[in-house]
Amino acid sequence: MSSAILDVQGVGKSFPGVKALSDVNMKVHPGEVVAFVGENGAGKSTLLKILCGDYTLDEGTVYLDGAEVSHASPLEARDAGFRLVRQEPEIVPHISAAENIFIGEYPRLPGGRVDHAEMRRITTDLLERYGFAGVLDIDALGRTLSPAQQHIVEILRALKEGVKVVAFDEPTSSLTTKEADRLFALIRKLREEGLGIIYVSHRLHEVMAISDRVVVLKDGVPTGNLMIKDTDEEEIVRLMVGRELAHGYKRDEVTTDEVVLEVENLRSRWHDGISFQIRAGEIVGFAGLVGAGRTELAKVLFGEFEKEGGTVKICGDVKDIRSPADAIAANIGFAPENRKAEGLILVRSVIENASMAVYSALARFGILRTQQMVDKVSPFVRQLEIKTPSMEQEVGKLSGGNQQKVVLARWLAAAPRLLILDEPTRAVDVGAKAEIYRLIDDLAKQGMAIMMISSEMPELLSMSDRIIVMRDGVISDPIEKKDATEEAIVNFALGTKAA
Amino acid sequence: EDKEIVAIYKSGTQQYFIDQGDGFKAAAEELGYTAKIINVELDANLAISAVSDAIASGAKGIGITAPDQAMGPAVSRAAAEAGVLMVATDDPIMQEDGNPVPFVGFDGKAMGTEVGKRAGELLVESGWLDGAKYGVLSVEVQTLSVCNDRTNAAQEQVIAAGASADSIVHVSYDGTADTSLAATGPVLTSNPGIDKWVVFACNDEGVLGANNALKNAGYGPDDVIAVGLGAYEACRPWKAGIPSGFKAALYLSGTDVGDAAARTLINSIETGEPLPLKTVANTTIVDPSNYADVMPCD
Amino acid sequence: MPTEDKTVSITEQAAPQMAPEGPGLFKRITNAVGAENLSLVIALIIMVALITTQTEFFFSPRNLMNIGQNMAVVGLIAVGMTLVIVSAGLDISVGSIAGCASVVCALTVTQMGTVIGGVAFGMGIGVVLGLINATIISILRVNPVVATLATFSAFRGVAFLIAPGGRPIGVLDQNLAWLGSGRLFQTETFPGLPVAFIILIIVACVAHFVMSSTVFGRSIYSMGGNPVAARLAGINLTRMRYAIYAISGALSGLAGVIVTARTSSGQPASGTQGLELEAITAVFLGGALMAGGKGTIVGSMLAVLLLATLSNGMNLLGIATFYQLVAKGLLLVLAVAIGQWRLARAEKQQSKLAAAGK
Amino acid sequence: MPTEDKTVSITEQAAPQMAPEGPGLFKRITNAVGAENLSLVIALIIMVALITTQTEFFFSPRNLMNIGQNMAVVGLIAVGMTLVIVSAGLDISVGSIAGCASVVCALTVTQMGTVIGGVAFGMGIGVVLGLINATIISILRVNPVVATLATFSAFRGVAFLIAPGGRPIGVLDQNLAWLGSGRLFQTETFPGLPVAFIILIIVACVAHFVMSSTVFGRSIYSMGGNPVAARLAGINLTRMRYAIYAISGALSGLAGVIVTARTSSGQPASGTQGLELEAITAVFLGGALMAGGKGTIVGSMLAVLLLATLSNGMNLLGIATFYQLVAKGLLLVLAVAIGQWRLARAEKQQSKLAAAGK
Ligand SMILES: Nc1ncnc2c1ncn2[C@@H]1O[C@H](COP(=O)(O)OP(=O)(O)OP(=O)(O)O)[C@@H](O)[C@H]1O
Ligand SMILES: Nc1ncnc2c1ncn2[C@@H]1O[C@H](COP(=O)(O)OP(=O)(O)OP(=O)(O)O)[C@@H](O)[C@H]1O
Ligand SMILES: O[C@@H]1[C@@H](O)[C@H](O)OC[C@H]1O
Ligand SMILES: [Mg+2]
Ligand SMILES: [Mg+2]
Repeated sequence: MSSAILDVQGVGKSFPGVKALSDVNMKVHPGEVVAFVGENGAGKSTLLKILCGDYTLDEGTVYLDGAEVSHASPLEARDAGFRLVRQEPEIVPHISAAENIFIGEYPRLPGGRVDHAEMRRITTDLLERYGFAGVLDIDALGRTLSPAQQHIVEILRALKEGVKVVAFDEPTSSLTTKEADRLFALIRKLREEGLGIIYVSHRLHEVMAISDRVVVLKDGVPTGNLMIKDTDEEEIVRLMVGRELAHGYKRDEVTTDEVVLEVENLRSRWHDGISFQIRAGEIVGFAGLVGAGRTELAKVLFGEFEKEGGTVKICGDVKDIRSPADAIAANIGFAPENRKAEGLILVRSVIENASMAVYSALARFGILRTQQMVDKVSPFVRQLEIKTPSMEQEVGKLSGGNQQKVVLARWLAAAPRLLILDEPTRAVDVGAKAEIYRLIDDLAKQGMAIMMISSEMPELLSMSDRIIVMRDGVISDPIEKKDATEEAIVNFALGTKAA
Repeated sequence: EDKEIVAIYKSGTQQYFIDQGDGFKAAAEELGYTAKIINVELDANLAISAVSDAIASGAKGIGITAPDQAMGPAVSRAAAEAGVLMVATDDPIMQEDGNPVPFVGFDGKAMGTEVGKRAGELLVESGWLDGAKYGVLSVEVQTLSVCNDRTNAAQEQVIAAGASADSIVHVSYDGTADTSLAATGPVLTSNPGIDKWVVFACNDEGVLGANNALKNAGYGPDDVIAVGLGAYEACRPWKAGIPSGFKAALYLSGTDVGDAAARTLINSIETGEPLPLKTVANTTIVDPSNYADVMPCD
Repeated sequence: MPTEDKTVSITEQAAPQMAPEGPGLFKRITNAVGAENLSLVIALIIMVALITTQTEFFFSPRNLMNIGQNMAVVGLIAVGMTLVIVSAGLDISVGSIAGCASVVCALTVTQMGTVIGGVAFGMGIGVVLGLINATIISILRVNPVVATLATFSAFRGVAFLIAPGGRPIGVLDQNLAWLGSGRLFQTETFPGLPVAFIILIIVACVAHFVMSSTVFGRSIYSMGGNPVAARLAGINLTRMRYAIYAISGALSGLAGVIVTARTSSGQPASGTQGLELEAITAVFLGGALMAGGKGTIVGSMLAVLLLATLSNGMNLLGIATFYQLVAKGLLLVLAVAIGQWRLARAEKQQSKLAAAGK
Repeated sequence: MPTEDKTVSITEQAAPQMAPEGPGLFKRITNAVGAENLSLVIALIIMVALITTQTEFFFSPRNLMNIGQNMAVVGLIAVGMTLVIVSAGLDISVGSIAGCASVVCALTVTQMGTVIGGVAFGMGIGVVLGLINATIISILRVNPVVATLATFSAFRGVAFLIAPGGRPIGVLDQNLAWLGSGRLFQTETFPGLPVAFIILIIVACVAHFVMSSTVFGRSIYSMGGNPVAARLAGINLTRMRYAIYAISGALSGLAGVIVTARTSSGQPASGTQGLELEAITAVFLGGALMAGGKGTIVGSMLAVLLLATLSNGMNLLGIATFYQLVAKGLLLVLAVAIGQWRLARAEKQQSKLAAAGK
């Protein structure tokens, strides 16, 4: 088996109604970064979960450093040296960040005691060594960590003693460009240290930049295993999707004079006098670094967070929005960035999750019919290509990207006047991304006003009519499409130059 | 302030014990004492806590109906160590050395015996022993020893009066009318050949529930000889002049027992004389003709 | 286009879940009951089979009607508890609410002579106490377990304080008694349907409809599954909570009224103690999740039926209390274990099918 | 760089919690008790103040020792329940386990004459029954509420079946009695520390150490807070569950032994009257979360103290049962509401600080 540190042979895995993987073969060598790409639901996370002992495979064999680990438990997989940085960090809420990093393998003192000193020491070391110093307070409770901090915890968990292969499952989906850069530096460092690395992402430019080899999956079947230097994005997309995709997205400009959202001097715990407008048919992109306060702005507008001053007008009328229910009544929709915590009811079905926001609209005297629900949302489920065995499937059992699409389907079905999208294409595959852009564009054409928070520069640049950059709770003047460049945005975001 | 006595009841939310507490308090106040009532809801562990709380609050005497009789040594020792007088009410208990704790009330066996005797008499009078298909429903809280004492004694008496041992059918309930009703229904179903029923239980609630089940199953008041224990439920249809299965009941005056317990304790506290070993309160078998003279009914 | 192919895998039919095997009748039963509840039906069948080998009386109409009658009190409370638990709450105060309602009903009937008033005030006090629970949970932000453990104690005290001298109140009104032990459609051979059972059936049907087909019901599932997501989808959690606890209170109140009617007395405690554990048992046995978001009225009612049948059967057979306690424990474990085992088997089969290429 | 600054802002410390205000002594007390438990201390102080205005007996050493003694049974069970609830489980069978242990201990002492044997077998049966709970939950995959509701019933039946004739068993052994009502360090003026209380203190200290400082204890927080994370980190949830329920069983068994010792009789029904609810109340009142992952031994013990003090105070004052029930309810709501109010205030202050530029 040559020098491969990880060798996957003929692996297959099925779930009720889905064949998630069949006959997958792949190898990872020491010091090699292997990218793993495929559409939402292609089976990427499933393979990684098999490798880390979370799921058991139905067929095939896995070798790690020459030893068979096909049926390893999570503990055995970890001890054998396979570590997974999950797509959704799993954080224990009421213990410290340091303890979170060490669960399951606390350093011990005699008498079964946890060696807190040692734990802090190692954690501090790891933070230093991998360039996260100062970013994470190691004594903070798990539940208080921001998404980015949670991700760091998840990464450090993987990088402790004994690691041979690390897999990153969409690590950049909740990071901004700057943090992503830091992560790439980290991955290069790990490569130099001779680890085997698996890198799963929908961002093909990242794949091109960071990896040595790419394995493409389509519907659970490998459709390509190529050296990066011998291929390009077009080929990878073709292997993933089975057809060519247009590069980027071109919108027609729509300009109307009807102002849908008018924010004047809005103040809150996070914001210091923000004013802007969004007109019907217009898409306004919101750029900024993590922590700039964009999500908070969305939540203040949506009534989830308290507004401390200023006025919000919808279609010219001043609205006093104190709760999400008020916001929905005022014809606003909001698709949050954190689907698992804020978007979805994981134990309920696709159909319920997708139709939640239109219940009242569908009901007559408070009575709902399942068929009406299906009729209302299934067009969106179809257009978004949500991959699910049935509308009755529990949303928690869908792949990450498909879960994201369910949240979008809900708000597409609700068709509000103002739609706030927070990172709408996070974790979504390239094909579906294009579809989502087309849908958003359609909605805008029909007269919806769209506020789009995004950390993906190409998305902002191609989709927005105007871009507003946020920094520390204040905003830049809107940048018109024709003037919008990556440089202008970054400059304001970093505070290096006024926009 | 020093003049205080305490009563501890195993089931202080039951009507009978509410009465007893009222009697206890009234007598104490009349004699210049204050009285406190503690309810332990059938919890032996709480009963011990209650005894120590009573002692700590400066009580000079304690009356107790213990949740179970086996805990006598524990409660009597606690009182003796603190030099506090103690009487057992309703259910007799023993000290460590095997001697009884001074007692006020009536014991379960005696109650059951009286109930069973009257049921036996009524059974003989009814003529059911001469060829009628009859059964005897013994409604029991099988998890409570003081209850079993009563129903066992009642069974003996009914058999002594001539009922066959086979005719006795056991029904288990938890002391409330509702579970007695639910449990009696299926028992009646599985004894379809029986036309007439004699009923007794640990308390009036048990008899009431069984009576309702009999009514639901189509038995008329004449097909039932039910003898209550406590009489507080039995007297209601009598007062209203409505025919029911209740033909008689043993009236226990809780008020009298409470009164006697308080007087006995206070007498010994004041005079220093030892407590009388046994102060037996009156019980009377009542029926529609005489209950009004003997007891209140509301 | 390959894209189109994929979308075909989405079943347009949202309706009943498939049973993994079996056609015709079996499948139709499964659909009606819901595949998840099948294990309760299986446990019920096993138990009834065991009982009938020992006694011929089980299937007598009178006995069956008896079971129905005895289900009413716990059943009504379990309906309300289903709403509460699905919403990720808990209501431990239900028995105490029933006690208050029993007393209020008895007082109304004896003092004012109106049975309708008795029922209305009994349910009314239930609503009021339910709203108090919701207030403590929503406004004072006390978690539902502690809040209703607190009112479990406090409401019990209130029941005794309302009842003059804390004593049970005798009610001999015939019309009230009819609610508890009356029968409808009685004939020579048929013992009649118990009124209390009919009340339960009507309440359960309405509740089933509400839970499965109304905005209110679906919102209960949403808020139970993920309160944050539900709020962001426009559901007013506070208002929902008020409604849910008020309904639970009203049904507990109705149960208390039926206790009064059955026992012909207003009982501050007796007959309503331990109802909370019975009802909670039924709801979880019926398939609800501790974390909320799952559970059905059908499941809860099947569980109540199962428990009532067990107790009836053991009383028919004259089994002593001690063994009854053990048997009840075994039945609970068995019923849930069957369900788990079926679920695991079904998932395995479906995965196999998927692996074999659908 | 803006990003860096902000991330430090809203953090909450895991280690010794900070009180938002106050220096010196106050802060030191706060740290020792934990800020979250401060509301219990406040409630306790208010309550004691109220009681002492009404009676001079409260602060008598004898009465204080009484409270300690009365805490032992519920306290021991609450220690085990804390582990169970933090691990996101529940154990409703604790009272029934205590009943079995009480009977087994009484039988051992009366038949074999060995007190040590009685304690050992009492705790041993507790361990066995706890392992049965864990097996039902882990192997048969029944949820903890249903599983322990089932064994709540079954174990109670077993207790009655073990006891000859289902009756309480008298035990007159002096050495056993010493465990329940003996005192240590008794002097002329000091009534002595109750042995049962000392046992509770030792058990609670050990448990506190285990929960806060050992791998086992910290893993309980992980499995309760996020079972997926814990499992994937290689924590064997099944083995943990066996250990946790066995400990809860052993402590319930020890509580049963103390019941036997205190009451001089083996009590099959000990705890019928709701030891489980009492212990669960204490744990939640002590700050545990229904969902698991949170809760401390210190909090639970403070809550047990609060409840024992309330009951003692009301008995001292001769408050009637009915009012006691209401008062208990009010106290529970009050204690938790104070905590919530403090928390809300602290969060507001902290975020104001954060907003004011860190
Ligand atoms: N626990 C589960 N139960 C049932 N089906 C599952 C489960 N986990 C995954 N699946 C299904 O298996 C398929 C592969 O999912 P997987 O999560 O591996 O996709 P993915 O390639 O990681 O997609 P994404 O890019 O959206 O994260 C999907 O159809 C998904 O719905
Ligand atoms: N739960 C939390 N606990 C503590 N701090 C938080 C929490 N959530 C957010 N923050 C902090 O609040 C600030 C705003 O965060 P947020 O990430 O929402 O900003 P944003 O502009 O929406 O960025 P993005 O959407 O790109 O992540 C940051 O400093 C973040 O660390
Ligand atoms: O305990 C009993 C009670 O049940 C009965 O009603 O009255 C007498 C008491 O001794
Ligand atoms: Mg994935
Ligand atoms: Mg954000």
